[in-house]
Amino acid sequence: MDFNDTPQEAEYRAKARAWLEDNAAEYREPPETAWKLDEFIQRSKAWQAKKFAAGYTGITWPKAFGGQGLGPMQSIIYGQEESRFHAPSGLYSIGLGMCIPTVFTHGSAEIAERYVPKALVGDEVWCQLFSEPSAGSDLAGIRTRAVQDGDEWVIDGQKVWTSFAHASDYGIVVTRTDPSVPKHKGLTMFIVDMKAPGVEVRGIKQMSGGSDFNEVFFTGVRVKDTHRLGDVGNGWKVALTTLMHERLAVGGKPRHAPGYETLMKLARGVEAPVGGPAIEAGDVRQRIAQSYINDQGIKLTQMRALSALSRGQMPGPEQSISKVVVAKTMQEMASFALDLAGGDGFVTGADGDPELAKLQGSYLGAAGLRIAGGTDEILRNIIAERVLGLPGDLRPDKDKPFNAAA
Amino acid sequence: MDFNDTPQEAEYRAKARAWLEDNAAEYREPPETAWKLDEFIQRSKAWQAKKFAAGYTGITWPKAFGGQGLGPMQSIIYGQEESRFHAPSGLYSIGLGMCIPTVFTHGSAEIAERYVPKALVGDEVWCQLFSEPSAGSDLAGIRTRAVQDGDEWVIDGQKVWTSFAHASDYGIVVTRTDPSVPKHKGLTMFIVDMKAPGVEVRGIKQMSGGSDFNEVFFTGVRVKDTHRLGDVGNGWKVALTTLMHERLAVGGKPRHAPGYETLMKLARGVEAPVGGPAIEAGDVRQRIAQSYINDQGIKLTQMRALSALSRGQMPGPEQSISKVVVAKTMQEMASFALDLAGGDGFVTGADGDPELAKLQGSYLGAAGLRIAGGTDEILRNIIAERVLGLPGDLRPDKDKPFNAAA
Amino acid sequence: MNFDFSDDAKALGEQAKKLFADKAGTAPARKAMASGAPDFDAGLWAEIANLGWTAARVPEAHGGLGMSAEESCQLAEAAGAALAVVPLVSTLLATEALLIAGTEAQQAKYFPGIADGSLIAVPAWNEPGAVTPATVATTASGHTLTGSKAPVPDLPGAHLAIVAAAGPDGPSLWIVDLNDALVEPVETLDLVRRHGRLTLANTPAEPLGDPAAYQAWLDRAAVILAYEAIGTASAAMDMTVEYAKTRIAFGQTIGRYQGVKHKCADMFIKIELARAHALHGVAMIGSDGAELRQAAAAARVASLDALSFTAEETVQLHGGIGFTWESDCQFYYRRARALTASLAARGWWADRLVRALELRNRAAA
Amino acid sequence: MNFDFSDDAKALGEQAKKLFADKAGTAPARKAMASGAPDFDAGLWAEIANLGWTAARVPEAHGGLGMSAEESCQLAEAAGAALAVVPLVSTLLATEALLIAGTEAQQAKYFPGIADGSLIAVPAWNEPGAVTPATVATTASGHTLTGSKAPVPDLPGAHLAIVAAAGPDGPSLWIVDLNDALVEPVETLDLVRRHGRLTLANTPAEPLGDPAAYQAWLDRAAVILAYEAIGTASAAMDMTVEYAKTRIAFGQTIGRYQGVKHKCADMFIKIELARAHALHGVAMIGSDGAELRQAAAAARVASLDALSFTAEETVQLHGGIGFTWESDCQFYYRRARALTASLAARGWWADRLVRALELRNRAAA
Repeated sequence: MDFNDTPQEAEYRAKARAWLEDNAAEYREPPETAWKLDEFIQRSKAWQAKKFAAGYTGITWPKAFGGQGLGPMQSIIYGQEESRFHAPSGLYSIGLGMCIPTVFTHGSAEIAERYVPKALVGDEVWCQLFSEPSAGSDLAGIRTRAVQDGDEWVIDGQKVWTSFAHASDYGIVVTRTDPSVPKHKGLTMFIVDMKAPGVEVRGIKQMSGGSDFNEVFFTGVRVKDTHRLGDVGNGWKVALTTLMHERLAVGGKPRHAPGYETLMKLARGVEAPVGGPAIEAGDVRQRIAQSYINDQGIKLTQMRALSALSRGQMPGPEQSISKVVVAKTMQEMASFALDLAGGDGFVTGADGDPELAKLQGSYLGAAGLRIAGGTDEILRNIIAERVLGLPGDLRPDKDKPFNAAA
Repeated sequence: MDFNDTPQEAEYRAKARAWLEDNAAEYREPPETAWKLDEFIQRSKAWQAKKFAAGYTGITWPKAFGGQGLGPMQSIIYGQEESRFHAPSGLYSIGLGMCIPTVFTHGSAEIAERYVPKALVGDEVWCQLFSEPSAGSDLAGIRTRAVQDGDEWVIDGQKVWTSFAHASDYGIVVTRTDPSVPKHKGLTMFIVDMKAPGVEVRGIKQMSGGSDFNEVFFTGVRVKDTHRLGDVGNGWKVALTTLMHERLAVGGKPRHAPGYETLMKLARGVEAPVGGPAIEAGDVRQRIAQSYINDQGIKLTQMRALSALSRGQMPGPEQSISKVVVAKTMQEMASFALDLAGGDGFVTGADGDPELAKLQGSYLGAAGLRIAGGTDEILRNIIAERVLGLPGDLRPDKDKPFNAAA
Repeated sequence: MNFDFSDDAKALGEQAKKLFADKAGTAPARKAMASGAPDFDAGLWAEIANLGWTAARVPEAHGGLGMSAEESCQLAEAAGAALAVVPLVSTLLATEALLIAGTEAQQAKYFPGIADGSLIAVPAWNEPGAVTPATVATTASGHTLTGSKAPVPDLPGAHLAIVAAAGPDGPSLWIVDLNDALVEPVETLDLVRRHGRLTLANTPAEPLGDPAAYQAWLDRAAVILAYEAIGTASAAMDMTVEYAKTRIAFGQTIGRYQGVKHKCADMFIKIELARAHALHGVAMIGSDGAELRQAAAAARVASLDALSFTAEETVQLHGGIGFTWESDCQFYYRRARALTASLAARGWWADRLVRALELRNRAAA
Repeated sequence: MNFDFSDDAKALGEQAKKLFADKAGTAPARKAMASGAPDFDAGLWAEIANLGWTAARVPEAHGGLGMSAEESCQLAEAAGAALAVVPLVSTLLATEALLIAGTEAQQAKYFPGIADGSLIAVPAWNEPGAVTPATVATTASGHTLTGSKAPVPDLPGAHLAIVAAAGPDGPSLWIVDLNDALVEPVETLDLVRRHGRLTLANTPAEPLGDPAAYQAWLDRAAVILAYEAIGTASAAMDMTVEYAKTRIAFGQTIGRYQGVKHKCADMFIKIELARAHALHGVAMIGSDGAELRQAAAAARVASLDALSFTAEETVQLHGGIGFTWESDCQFYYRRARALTASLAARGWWADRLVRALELRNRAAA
């Protein structure tokens, strides 16, 4: 048992690492001030084109769609190596990770030919338009309507929590095309042109101060029937395949989020509530141990999953615990650490300590992470139902026509 | 603001205390070895008769039923004073606390006249027959049937968790008299003679080793219609009034259960996981603080309720938190304390330490206390629904005929 | 048994809740969050002073109403629930210090201004680098102080500070006229309540009459702040319960799910435990009771636990919308950090509680 | 990336699970609980020896199969899941001590008997009055030991004990032939597994070859016991999940209620976290890795947390029936205490984990 690459994996890693050393040198250090949106998009496009040329995009996709036809381990290895740099690759993660696989799985050959190559090379950016204000955890409860008009559909409604909507050229959108049938059955998925008339994008400011998401309003937006993904009324199943791609993206601790090491470092520098260095106090040590167990436990759990992939097997259900542990651990650890730091842990801005600012960011961000991509409650339901086989909650609306349910 | 009696309360307390000093002297110390059942019953009856003669039974009951017609504070004050002794009063707590109030509220005048006085003086012992193997949290799901036969009813079925069934002369029993209507509507309550043919009592041994409860089997037990309590089909409402009396009995920490003081004492004598005396370790101190907050918090919460009673008001909803806090705190504290005690905390019997034995008993008993009289889950539901006004769980069986529900 | 607020105190609390329901709450808090907004709501402050709330705890001899700590706690709870953008709780805390430790002359000098609202007083114990109220580096030399105090709640806009400085037997309390000192705003996680840094450089100051009063003041401050935290936590719980009654997911209101309703029940449980200890604290202040130290510490710990749990799960149970800037959830989430910073975090108070229990045990032995 | 058990180890685990499914489980555990029942299931033990499980970890040179710690862990997990009434885990722990610290002569003397099942060996570190493995009062004088060891799992019926005694540089390990010592049964909270007291009064003993091996043995023992705890916790979870699928209350199976299902999910989460660390521990044993100390401590803490939570909520989710003597819930509830006592509670191991992290930091600095 070891944490080593297989010879093939090691070879791929060495190649990728060498290429990155040569080509990502300018991203070795984080930018001193964050890039503005324009520069971010420009750099993202340039970086994506470079990766495409070198064969580091669509690593697991079929060659027919411009992919490399390699296994998930190669994709993960490239990702690990790239993450040693600060290259701008986030702009494409949803488009290439979720949207385009849906497009080439459920779209016609013509549609795939039109959209996949340009997405892969990075010329066109994609976003995913699923959630709505009244349909968060209950995604199938969406209300955005699409009404057929000849060989076109007319879309009206509002989407929310859309990443990079303002920078996107196209999106995949779930709509309700038949409100007279039960809610899972009346949905249809389309490709929508984000520059089309009637599409309006507004940023959402988060509690933490950032604006990583958007609201998108559709007013009489017209989409050709050729841009439908899957059958009319089959949108729920199409959306599930999209989301399956999301779930496969193993979600560990956000890259720069403080972990148990941060708490240890802080505890070496401050006094304990009981007096003496905090690092020597029993309660602080117990908390460090718990943070290690959660942080490192998730890392090791991910290695279990990677080992399965490396062996050509499907990862076990254990990786489903990742986000629910990570988000709550971040919140608990940050709260405890800020407590330890006294008044300084509360001061922000120019007067604040940069290390403590990371913990403050983590405390604010964790509140969002506990919700985004499935709340703690939904994730526990999923573990209980899909892993342990417990029955689902009662759903009084399940078989009722959508427009007759509460 | 103070914790003092009003002058009237102080007078009542002084009188009760003086009477107890004179009459309960033999119960000043706990018995060296626990009384056997026979002796317990004999002593209980003698003690109850003494209390009756002195006017310390049915303190809050109307004088018409042999009570004293006093307020709840008098009843509580007498209980506080009696609890300084080790008098055997538990045999009557369910009968006089729950059964007989139901009898005189819902029974005919003849029935009340027949049963109330003998119960009050202690000649006849009562038990309550509600729970069943398949109806614990969901009490209205009981299956014990009563079928009318002329002016009698014939009862068949099984009850469980009945305290003192083996020592009881009579019981109140909830039965299903109409399985064709929704479950809350087909119930009827009766008085049953526990010595009647067809009544069989078996002890239940608990996980903790004790046998405080019984199963009671009914096979063709005949009850006269005159012994019905409330209308046919109205048993659910009758049962609710019985249970209301249970809820009024403010449930704090069991009398001799270890609390934060126990943990402090233990922590002064053992080494901490981090070395040094445990009482000086940060994690141990945090746990002591938490135990104090929960133990003492519930005590103080009860004092808030008593203050309301003393002022002639209804206690607020805060007392509903009592059992759920007490039981979990007992379990957590005992587990932590046994951890601290090392291997000695695991040894029982003749080789065990008597102080640690109390913690072991508390750890085992707390598992039962978290269930008895409403599980943690049911109690949280009750707080959420009755105090906070949140809606009830969906109940798919609510309006279905009992015999058609799952 | 008379373990409850007096009818008078309750009536004042009701009056405060009513006024704040009209004039405070999350909408004014959002306005206060805007940059350039005034330090506090001067109109509301004038109204408060007019109603005699700042005078409530001031002795009658000095122009006040001579009421008890019960009234201060009722006001703190109402202010906490409404996130009221006024320096009321700070002034109540400073009042408590003057009351227990001020000389007759000091009381005569400052209480009339506090009573009529013209003098805003705040306590200042926190220092950069200090993690507990036990660590005070500010030094006294003659009748001057030197050191730095931050973050100090409600400092911008205040006139007087009750400052902790190192003394021979632990920290002691001094009065500083803020006209004589440098006050600068400090940004904090709480975007509504203003905080500041007080820089003392041989700044004129006068010691309170009783130098040992710091510890007693901490106890009283803990009780009053426990009520502020209870008020804030209760408001967050109420908002969450209301949301859970109306928000629908999977065909039913989310309040029907035990995952949601059990968390709401836990909020209630934690808040009621905090109330029990806080009430114990008020009772001990009222009776100069020997259990004040332990009651105050327990109230502090229990109220912070209730507030942080409630604030965190308030965001959580609101789901995505709860994490937006537009949602009111953030006020509670951020205020939980403010109230923690305002008088040291739970760990120090839990240790103080156990020390109090140990002392009592030793005394009993 | 190859972070998983070998196929061989998994196959052995499957074999063990299969045998225990037939021959062990809660029904035999209930029989073992009866007073007068034998110390362990001799028939099952013979079968185990016959299948080579006790030989698995013994070097080939000494009549064993020379397998890795992976096999020991698979066996421990299966035994833990089945509550198997055999001294298998104790013998595996003793085997590990002989393996890492026994001299060639000691190995040659004892391993063949361990391998063929005729020699039951148990570790004995616990002492009355000791709260952690760091406190050992048993003294050595020449080749004799004096002291008392209790509670020692599986001691009644064992032939050999690996005993911790105080040494100049901390505790060290000794071999005691139990024919030379006084062994008495000791009652414990676990009514299934037998425990004993070992009284040593100038009892003949021989030191293991490497006196410093005690700490290394603790690490390995922690990993093996983590798998036993994971096995027990998983069995309790499985039983609870099955119950939640069938028990009906308020017209639906209780597994539909989030109050129930979220607790089951939490059991799974805690067990999987424990598995991750325990697997890290096995990997470090296999590679003599520098991270063994931290991995073992983390595995110990995480597995005890998983087991105590799962055992407590197993009773809880079974409701009233779960608290009866007739229910199988009590086996898990009581075994959780047994596995805690078997190698010190979580607090000590959490501290040991942080010490390991500090050492690594210092080494890296």
